[in-house]
Amino acid sequence: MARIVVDVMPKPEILDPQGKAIVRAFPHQGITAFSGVRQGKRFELEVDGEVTEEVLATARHAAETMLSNPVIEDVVNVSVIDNSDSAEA
Amino acid sequence: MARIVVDVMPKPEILDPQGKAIVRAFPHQGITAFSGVRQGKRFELEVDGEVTEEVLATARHAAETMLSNPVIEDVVNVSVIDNSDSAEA
Amino acid sequence: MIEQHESQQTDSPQQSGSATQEAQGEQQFHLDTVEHAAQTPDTELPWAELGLKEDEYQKVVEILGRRPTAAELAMYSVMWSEHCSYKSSKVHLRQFGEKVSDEMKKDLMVGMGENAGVTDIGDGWAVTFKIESHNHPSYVEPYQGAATGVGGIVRDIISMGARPVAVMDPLRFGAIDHPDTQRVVHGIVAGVGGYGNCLGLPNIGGEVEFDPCYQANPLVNALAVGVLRHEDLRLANASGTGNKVVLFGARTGGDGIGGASVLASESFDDSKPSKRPAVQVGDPFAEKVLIECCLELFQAGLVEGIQDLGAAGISCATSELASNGDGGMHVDLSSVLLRDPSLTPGEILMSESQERMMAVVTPEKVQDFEAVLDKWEVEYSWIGEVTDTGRLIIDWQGEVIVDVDPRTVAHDGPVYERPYHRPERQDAIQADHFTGSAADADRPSGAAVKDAVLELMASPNLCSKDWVTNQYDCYVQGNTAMAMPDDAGVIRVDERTGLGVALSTDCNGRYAYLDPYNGAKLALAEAYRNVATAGARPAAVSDCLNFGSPEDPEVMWQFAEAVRGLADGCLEIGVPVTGGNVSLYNQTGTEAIHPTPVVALMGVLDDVRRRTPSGWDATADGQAVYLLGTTADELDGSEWARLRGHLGGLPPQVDLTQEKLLGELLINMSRDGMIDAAHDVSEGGLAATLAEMCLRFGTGARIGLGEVAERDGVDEFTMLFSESQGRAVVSVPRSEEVRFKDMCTMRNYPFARIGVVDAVNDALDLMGTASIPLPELKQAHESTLPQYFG
Amino acid sequence: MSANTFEAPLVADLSSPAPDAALKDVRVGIVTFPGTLDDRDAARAVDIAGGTSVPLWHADADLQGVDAVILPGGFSYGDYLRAGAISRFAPLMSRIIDAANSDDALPVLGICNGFQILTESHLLPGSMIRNNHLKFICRDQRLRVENAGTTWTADFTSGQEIVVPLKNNDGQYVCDQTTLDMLEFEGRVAFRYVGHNPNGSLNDIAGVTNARGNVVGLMPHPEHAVEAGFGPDSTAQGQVAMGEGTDGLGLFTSVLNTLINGGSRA
Ligand SMILES: Nc1ncnc2c1ncn2[C@@H]1O[C@H](COP(=O)(O)OP(=O)(O)O)[C@@H](O)[C@H]1O
Ligand SMILES: [Mg+2]
Repeated sequence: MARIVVDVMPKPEILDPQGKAIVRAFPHQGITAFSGVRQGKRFELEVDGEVTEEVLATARHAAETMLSNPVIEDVVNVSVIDNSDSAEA
Repeated sequence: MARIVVDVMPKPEILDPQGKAIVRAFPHQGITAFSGVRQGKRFELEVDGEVTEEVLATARHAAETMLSNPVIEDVVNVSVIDNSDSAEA
Repeated sequence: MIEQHESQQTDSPQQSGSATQEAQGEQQFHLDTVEHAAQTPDTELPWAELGLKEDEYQKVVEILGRRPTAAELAMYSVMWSEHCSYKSSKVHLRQFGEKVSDEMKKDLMVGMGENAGVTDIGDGWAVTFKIESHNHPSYVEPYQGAATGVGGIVRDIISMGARPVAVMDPLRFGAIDHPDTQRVVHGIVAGVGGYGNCLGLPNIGGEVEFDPCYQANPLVNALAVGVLRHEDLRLANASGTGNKVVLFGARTGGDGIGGASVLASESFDDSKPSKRPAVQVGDPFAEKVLIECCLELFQAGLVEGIQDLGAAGISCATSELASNGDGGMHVDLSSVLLRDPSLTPGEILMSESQERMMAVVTPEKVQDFEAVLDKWEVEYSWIGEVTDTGRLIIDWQGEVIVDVDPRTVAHDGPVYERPYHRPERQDAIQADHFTGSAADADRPSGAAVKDAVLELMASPNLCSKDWVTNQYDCYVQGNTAMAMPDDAGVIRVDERTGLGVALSTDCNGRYAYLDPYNGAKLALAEAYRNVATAGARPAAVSDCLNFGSPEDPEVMWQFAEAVRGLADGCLEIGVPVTGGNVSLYNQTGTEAIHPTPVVALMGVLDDVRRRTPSGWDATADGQAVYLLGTTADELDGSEWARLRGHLGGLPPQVDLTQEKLLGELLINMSRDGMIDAAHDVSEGGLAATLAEMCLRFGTGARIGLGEVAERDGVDEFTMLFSESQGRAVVSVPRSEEVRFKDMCTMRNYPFARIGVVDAVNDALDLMGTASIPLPELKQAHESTLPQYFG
Repeated sequence: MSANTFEAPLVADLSSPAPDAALKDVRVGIVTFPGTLDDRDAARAVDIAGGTSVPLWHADADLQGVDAVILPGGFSYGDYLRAGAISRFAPLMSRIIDAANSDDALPVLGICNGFQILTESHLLPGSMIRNNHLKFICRDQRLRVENAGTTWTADFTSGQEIVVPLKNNDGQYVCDQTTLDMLEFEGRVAFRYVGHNPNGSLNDIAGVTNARGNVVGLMPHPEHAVEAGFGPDSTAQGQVAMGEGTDGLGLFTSVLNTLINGGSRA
């Protein structure tokens, strides 16, 4: 079994209330290294057979039409994870 | 400006209602290539200066203590994105 | 748009700007200062792209005595837009202020024109409520559009000095089976809930209607109601020379200025992002914090004047605050906290970023003010002060970029007398009655009435709205005495006395399509009836007028007629309009939506524990069921006609004197304990009313309509499905029947005993015709929305 | 009631005043975080039950000597990141965690968002994820009190049913199998959904308790079923007049009575 990763992020010009809340909470934990946080989504799509070009194209299509809302989000990555047991480290 | 990416996924043994809903919706869109979907979170932490080992350690610490809940989630990736303008493609 | 503009206008300020920019080194933008504008009178500005008409632009030039700067142009263009200036509707809306009696003004503390009207409800308490549309944004991005719609109306309420206590959401969608309806319904309902639930405001009612005329034009109207002590009333004015002006809440980003990105021509910096988000994303958490923070500020008496930031952002807030006060304000725009540092001054002035407020604070209270904001971790920046110059002056990095009389921006916008005329087809529409039409071929009778009632109660517009309303928190704050699915939402205002308010929003767009004048009156009548059935004394109206394009004379006629009807109606029934909102251009191509003048009515209850539920429960077993009012053949525009695909003829007759009489009866009977349940008759007729009353608590009734049908001279089908006005069904305890009948007789209101509550048989038994088992009725009523939306 | 009530248990000399007056002396702190919604409702519930509610602010470092604490419902920090995730780090939470774990076993009740904060703080096991139907849901919910031995359930009997409102986005209780077995074995499931599992929670779990029974969390909202006229339309006994359901009151009387009758059951 292989997996395809799709990463979706809020568009840069769009307000990201979640990221905002996190970055404002950091200092209370003594974390000051980060000037901004944005929170997006990561999808892992499981493929039973082989990841052909066609499957990848389908993943890209799904990413654009279903996994993201193009009005407020960008698909920033569609790629294959090879090892089936653990995600990239 | 550099960015650190933190990826968090629901633990394999924990139900993922959102992923489940997506994989059930796929066939209605004619998408049949994927046997499972899991939805996690992707955080992008902005670093104003350089990404030192220390900053990376802070990111790992934030990932483990705040950005994920170890009862239900795993941190699957903490890494640096180099180019500052666009995410990895 | 930007490229186009730049290539077209080689002679534009950019040219001279480039030179200046080089000279200034660090300066990122070419600054179109007031001084520069005076020196370069011939510079062409993109007024057309910003939506101004040529004569409007000329008027700006005339007012200023020179060409406007880019920033001034930004302000005038947004403030003179239809949305902000009401330029097409103003001449008609005046009637709401003119057609009022002294009696109607008695309890009015703040009338139309402010952020929201304020009504005195006694004991030192006041209530403010308002309804507003967010239709277009909700079609583009349903979740965020609906969410920010709720957010915006709630800020209007805060800006009066009130604590918001509830929201409502009248919604209109396209055909239930249209593919796009899924997206729109899911997004909008989740958005209304997502924002309202997170703010901790109970949702206490609304509407859901499906009709193809709203395809690609869903209506999202949002109502918020707030309460305040009389002394806490705040108004949007900036008075007291030397007082400080503060902007607080969220940072300013490029939200809502997508269409106006033409202003990017102020800039020469190519790296500047050309894309401004067309969609605003709401942050309900930020707004919740803002509410609590503002209430703490009010309580400590730390603000003199306050204004929410909605449409037209800082342009609107500064010009309105200034023109309502001593008439002058000096603002340094460079101190505005930005989310996107690449914004130009014009864009900052136009930005519609959510969750922001502007306040005026006396210098000695600045420190205390800051302490409260710090406590709530709300960001703020002091951006200027009140002056006595009569001018609104705005600086940007040390240069004056705006110097205007604020009244000319906020109040002296253009006023149009748009041409209108009665559509030619209106006569034909009104002549096409349902009764006797092809659609009226098979009237059910006898046992077939059962299936007819089941079909009606399962239809998209009469089915249970639980799928929607179960996604809304109606409990939060602990003061909800009644909510969905009852006729009105009821909120307790004073925990000691039980004093409270009831609200209902209503409109039947089909009636308004057949006859906009009477359609508006019918909307008022239904809202009035709903509030009165709940046992509350009607006190104030707010409206949200949703129409097509005002540039279409036939739509404009619908609008003019509806406003005239509502204003006349309010005068007849004696309840003032305290504020509202107009949403025009709701159309796709040349097809306008049905005229949809939504009426929101607020009433007062001395003790909310006495509110009347819209159905009977098992303890009412054996109580008598009475119908108040009479029934005529009025099936035009009805739900039954809709089921048969017919829309024509004339809507039901509306007699507001009768409605008022009915209202008084219902209120008095409720107060004196003569009725245990009351439900008005509206869409779907008596059939729907009886079905809903049985379903409310799952308790049946035995009903016989023969006698009353004979009295009214109609057949049983008409009795059940006609939508005649001025009717309500009540259940009366046996011990109260004599008093009940006496009161109806004394007031000369028609009444008829039509049956009894029956807790044993678990059915709505239309005796001699059909018996409908409640489980079957419930199943039909509750399955429709889940079946379509999951 | 001043000073430190944990050192000087209320029981000591409260025999003389009438029981009501004694309840009044029990001070229950209600914590407000930014985004908390049901704090005033929880305070009202405590007051209706006869106790005295004390507002507490998340950023303070002082518990003001309260005898018990309620973390009310709402969307603290907008439920951003995860429900309860950011609030868990509030200064007052450290105090509450310490006091709950101390020998004095401060009674703590987490309702909805409060429950989520308690799991994020690891005062209670497991966690809540999105409802299985992915929608916010507001409904009157039937529950069974499974454990009447906690500080917050002592006025119920085990197996007793109640009806209280439920309203949330993230109400699906999850935990690993070992934890689940442990909770069931030790009788630490405090409340279970009856009739209808509204969100997919494991084993129909609606609320759990810690081992000592002083910390309890549940997703449904007992504070919305304490005042006749403003609650659900039914009780566990069946339908009542509109809004008259007050089945939630028991949680609030439980803590008051437990504190008066001998402190927590540690
Ligand atoms: N979008 C909505 N939000 C909240 N409540 C709603 C909504 N739509 C309908 N309701 C509620 O459902 C009930 C039935 O609606 P409706 O048939 O339009 O009422 P009525 O005919 O009395 O005006 C009312 O209590 C109404 O407030
Ligand atoms: Mg009604």
